[in-house]
Amino acid sequence: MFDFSIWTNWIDQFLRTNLPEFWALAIEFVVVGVIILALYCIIALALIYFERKICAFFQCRLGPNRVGPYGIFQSVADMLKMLIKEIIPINHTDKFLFYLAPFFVLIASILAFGAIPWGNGLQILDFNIGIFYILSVSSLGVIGILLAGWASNNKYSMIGAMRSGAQLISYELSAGLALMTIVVLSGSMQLSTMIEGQKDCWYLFQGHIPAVIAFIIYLIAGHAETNRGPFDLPEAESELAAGYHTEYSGLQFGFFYLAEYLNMFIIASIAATVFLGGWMPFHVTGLDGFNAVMDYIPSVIWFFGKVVFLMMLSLWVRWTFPRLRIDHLLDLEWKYLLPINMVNLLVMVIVVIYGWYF
Amino acid sequence: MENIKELILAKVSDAVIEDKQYLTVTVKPEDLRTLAKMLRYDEGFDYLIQLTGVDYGDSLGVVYLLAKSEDMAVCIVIKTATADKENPTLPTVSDMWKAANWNEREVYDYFGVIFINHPDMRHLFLTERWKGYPLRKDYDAGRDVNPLDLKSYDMSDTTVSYVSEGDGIKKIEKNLFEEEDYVVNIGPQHPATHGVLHFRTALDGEIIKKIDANCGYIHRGVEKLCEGLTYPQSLHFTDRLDYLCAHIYRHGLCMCVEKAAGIEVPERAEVIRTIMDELQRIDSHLIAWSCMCQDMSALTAFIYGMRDREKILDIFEETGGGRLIQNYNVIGGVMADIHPNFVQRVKDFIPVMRKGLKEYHQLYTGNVIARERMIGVGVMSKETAIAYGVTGPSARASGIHCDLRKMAPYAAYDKVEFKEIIRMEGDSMARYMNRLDEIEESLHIIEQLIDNIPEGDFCAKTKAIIKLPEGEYFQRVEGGRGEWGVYILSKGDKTPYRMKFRSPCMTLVNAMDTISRGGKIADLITIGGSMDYIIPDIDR
Amino acid sequence: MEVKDIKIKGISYDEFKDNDSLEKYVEELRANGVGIITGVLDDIINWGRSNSLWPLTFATSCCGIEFMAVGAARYDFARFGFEVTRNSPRQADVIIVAGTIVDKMAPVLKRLYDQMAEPKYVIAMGSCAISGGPFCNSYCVVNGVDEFLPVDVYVPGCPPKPEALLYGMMQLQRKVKMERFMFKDKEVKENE
Amino acid sequence: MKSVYNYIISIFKAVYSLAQGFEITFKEFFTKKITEQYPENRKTTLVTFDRFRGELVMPHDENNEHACTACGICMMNCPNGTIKVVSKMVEAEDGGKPKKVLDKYYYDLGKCTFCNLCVLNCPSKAIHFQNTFENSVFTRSKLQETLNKEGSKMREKNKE
Repeated sequence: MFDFSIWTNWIDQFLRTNLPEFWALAIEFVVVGVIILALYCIIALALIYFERKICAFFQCRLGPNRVGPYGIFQSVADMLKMLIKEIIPINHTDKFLFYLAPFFVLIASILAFGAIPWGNGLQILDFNIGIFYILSVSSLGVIGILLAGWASNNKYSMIGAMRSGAQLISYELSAGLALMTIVVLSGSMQLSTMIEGQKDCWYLFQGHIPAVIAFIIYLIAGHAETNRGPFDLPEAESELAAGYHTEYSGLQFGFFYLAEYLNMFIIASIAATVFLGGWMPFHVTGLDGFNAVMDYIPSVIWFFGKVVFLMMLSLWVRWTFPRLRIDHLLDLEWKYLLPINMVNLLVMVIVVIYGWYF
Repeated sequence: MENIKELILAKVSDAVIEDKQYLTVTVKPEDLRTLAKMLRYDEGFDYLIQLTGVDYGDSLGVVYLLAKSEDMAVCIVIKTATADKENPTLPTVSDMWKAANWNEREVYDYFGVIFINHPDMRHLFLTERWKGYPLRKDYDAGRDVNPLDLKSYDMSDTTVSYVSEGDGIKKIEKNLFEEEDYVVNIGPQHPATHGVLHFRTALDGEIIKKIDANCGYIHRGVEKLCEGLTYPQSLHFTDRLDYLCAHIYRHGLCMCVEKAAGIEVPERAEVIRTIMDELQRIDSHLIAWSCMCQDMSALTAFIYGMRDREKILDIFEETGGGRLIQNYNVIGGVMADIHPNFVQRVKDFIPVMRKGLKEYHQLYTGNVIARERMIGVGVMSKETAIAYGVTGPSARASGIHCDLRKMAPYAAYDKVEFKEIIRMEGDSMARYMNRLDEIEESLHIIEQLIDNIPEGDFCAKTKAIIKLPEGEYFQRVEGGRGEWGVYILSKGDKTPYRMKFRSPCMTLVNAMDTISRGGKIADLITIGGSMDYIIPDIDR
Repeated sequence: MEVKDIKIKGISYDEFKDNDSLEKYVEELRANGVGIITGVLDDIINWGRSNSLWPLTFATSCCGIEFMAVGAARYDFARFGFEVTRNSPRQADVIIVAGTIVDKMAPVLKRLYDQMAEPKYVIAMGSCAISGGPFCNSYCVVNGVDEFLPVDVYVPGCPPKPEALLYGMMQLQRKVKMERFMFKDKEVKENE
Repeated sequence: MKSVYNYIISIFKAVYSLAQGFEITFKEFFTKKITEQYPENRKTTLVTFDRFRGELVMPHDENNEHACTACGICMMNCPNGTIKVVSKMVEAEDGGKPKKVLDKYYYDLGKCTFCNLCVLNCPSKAIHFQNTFENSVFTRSKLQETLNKEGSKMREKNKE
């Protein structure tokens, strides 16, 4: 397995030997920041195109195919348009909060984005409480949504924001507990350690039944956290026009739009990292030849492959089901997911204590 | 019916009873309520089908068409008129038939007749600033009286009612909403109102406390326009009322004129009309299904419905020359003979639709989320449905037998056998299922007719200028959303003196407030989808 | 850049109707001292704008159903990049006036148009929106939305076929490509 | 105990119903798409039915002659004044009675409702609906057409 840390360490060494530590660090920070932002944009644009195409295929139509070959430049065109679109100043809004809200949403997703392990040795932030960090920063986004709804001074936005608050806070619990189940199994909260732990067998298989249940619950709760259908109540197009971002135009709306897609990516990549071994290839104990072939595929490809697979699942759900009603949404969380999750956590603890895992 | 005549005369001695198309009773305004009470509570005429205002020249009158919920074919007509054209007043019947509520407001809009004791005498279609009463014969339709005003005005939050007190009439104003109500505007531009309807919804959190529906955002004055046009010319308006039932509505008006003028329609035309009607019904129900799915955010289901509908549109376009609005029926038959490919295309379509239906059930009907959102939501009891005069699939979901194709067969409906779909639950799910089941029945009807289109003319020879003999003519047909009716008052000219269309959707929207109270905002959308109203049909 | 250089996939310049109006429009812009599309940057931006015209979900009557049909599988305006119909006027680029506009609705439509963010376009779809259509003699129907909105493209039909609407959208694309970005010449139109 | 049983059963039922939906969309993902690619298919697979009414035309033959007698029946039949027939009186060449001939046949495409009454009632079959639909323009005045061509004449009956 190629370790990208050879490169990164080399750059680090090179800078530190030639520059004072302050400057070396400063350059590294800037470079990393630029890389994150660039990746963020590219991934979001790719995802928008990806979703439109997939959605079209589910709906027996073709999707974008006139802008560039197969329409691949469609989202670029959208971005260009969004960039120059007028941002309407609106009377009777809380100006400061109104302009702050999209940044909040964006920053929350960028913060979580920074902690994702992309490949072997390619990880910007590797805390010893990595999972905890991701959970906490990704839930910051709800503040942005609440602010947007509140500051817009629009009744649709207000209802959307209130729904969003209720929804995100409830589903945060399930997502957290589902990840906690795997933390029990792995014994660590550090993402890199968790990936190392899946060298021989992914946690999904190691933890068998309780891990599978946790995986499914995490997918549901994570999907709900991204505010995408069938859990798109804060936007609820047919009820609330455009929900919390009704009053936003131009680039500000673009921020919400980007963050929505990136959140989907982040949820998928966390699920891939925690349950499916992140960039770790698929290994079967005993079959050394097979494992060697698997190792030959670069780790980044493994990571993206898993993420794309999980996102396909998410889109499949999105384009198949009708939207839930707010009380059913909360019922699902508090009456089904949470109790099952708690029992599941207990089962996992027992499994780990008795060593009944692979 | 003889029995009824005696009963009426015993109650109201100076009533004038005539045997016309339906039994017609003319009474003075002060006797109206006595007669109405008797017919409503003793004789079981619990359906107010139509309420039409008429300007007779020297007096302003109202024509009521009543029916029985037990047998929709039994009808009676009440007529009354007031000679006072300055301050015309008539007693309200909106306490007996809730359906009269909006209809009387419509009459107030058109003729300025004030209904005493009516709870909410606001304008329905026109704005509060409108001058004059457009359907009065002396109204000058010039735009200088009511110029286009682009300023946005606040809407009035008070309801007005007029109560007779001693000799005079007292005006009472009430607030529509309470002080602390959180009122959300759903519409006029809103994705889920199926057009430009305006619900002002008072909310308590997510729970709906009250809905005040506002219409008239697409009030085009069709009835006034008809008065200036000949019968063949006025046909093209019916297509544009409920554009999803274009063919059925046009069929209704054609039949009314044909009956009045004594035109014999060839059998071939009758069968073609029936087949087209049923195709149109499938089309209409498919849109209803798709839009309901879209309202509940299942976009994929929406697109599947639209996909299968395109096949019907191809059939229409090939034979009738238009996709949505075909202009295919003409007085005396149909405009052109069926296209040579017609039969084959219809035959190919039937299995495709059957397969599609199976798919819809699998994708959507069984889906736990959809079921949870539809079952028990927006329950419309039988009594509510009758009181508001709701007909069509929505009423049949509340257990009312009201299919005019069965009750009062027209065209070729007496030659085919089909089931009337009745459900008892009255919730959104029942309305939804009724529509899908009716598609199945329509396919069954088409199957019986498609191989048996008789040879012959497709259109009867008619005179160049069609004049109807003096009199009143009613015709009722079963549209996609309920009973559509046309009332023509002719004075023997080539143009009608008064033409009125009975809108099935108006009753549906009128009932929305009652059935969606206590539900959530999301339920309002679901109920709206399951009721499936078309706004231009209401506003005319 | 000359008018003839504007290319739309699938239809050549000469096959389009009403090219002279487009040429006239360009000349008017020039006469008013506006440099027409000068740089590569403008070209790129116009390419982006013309390929991402998001319509507002707005429909009053029959034409609305055909608008829905254009969005559905058989005609699929997603292929052009028009697929993201926005329910909020703030995020829409083009308003397709589909259906009759009556006196009571006109202020609402005007307000919707005012709520949209620049650059914004108007398509009048169907006879009713162009001239009042079947109802043009009525006492409360607006005889054409161009009485109070600057209409960019007229799509005749009652209702127009879905293909006709797509054709109209392509006409609009051509017009968008003519303009210098950040400058929507409304004044010129009002002078007409 | 019963309630617990129901609880578990309800979960499985729900999952089953969702799986049914998945099945449909999954199948659809791989079936052939039905989209007609409009501008690309203009010359190949695009079908516009003959009877489709796209715009009113007045056919002229090779001698630039039409069949319209300027009787104005179409104008009378039109429900909303889409058609305007302007006629003029022309002195007959042989000095006989002056004859009414067509001067201008105005037709407003932007107003037409395509009800077909004009064509149905035309006694001389001078007009018909054509199935072209690509009529979008930038200016409204472009939709007001004059159907008779410049310098066209009425076709003489005896020529046929």
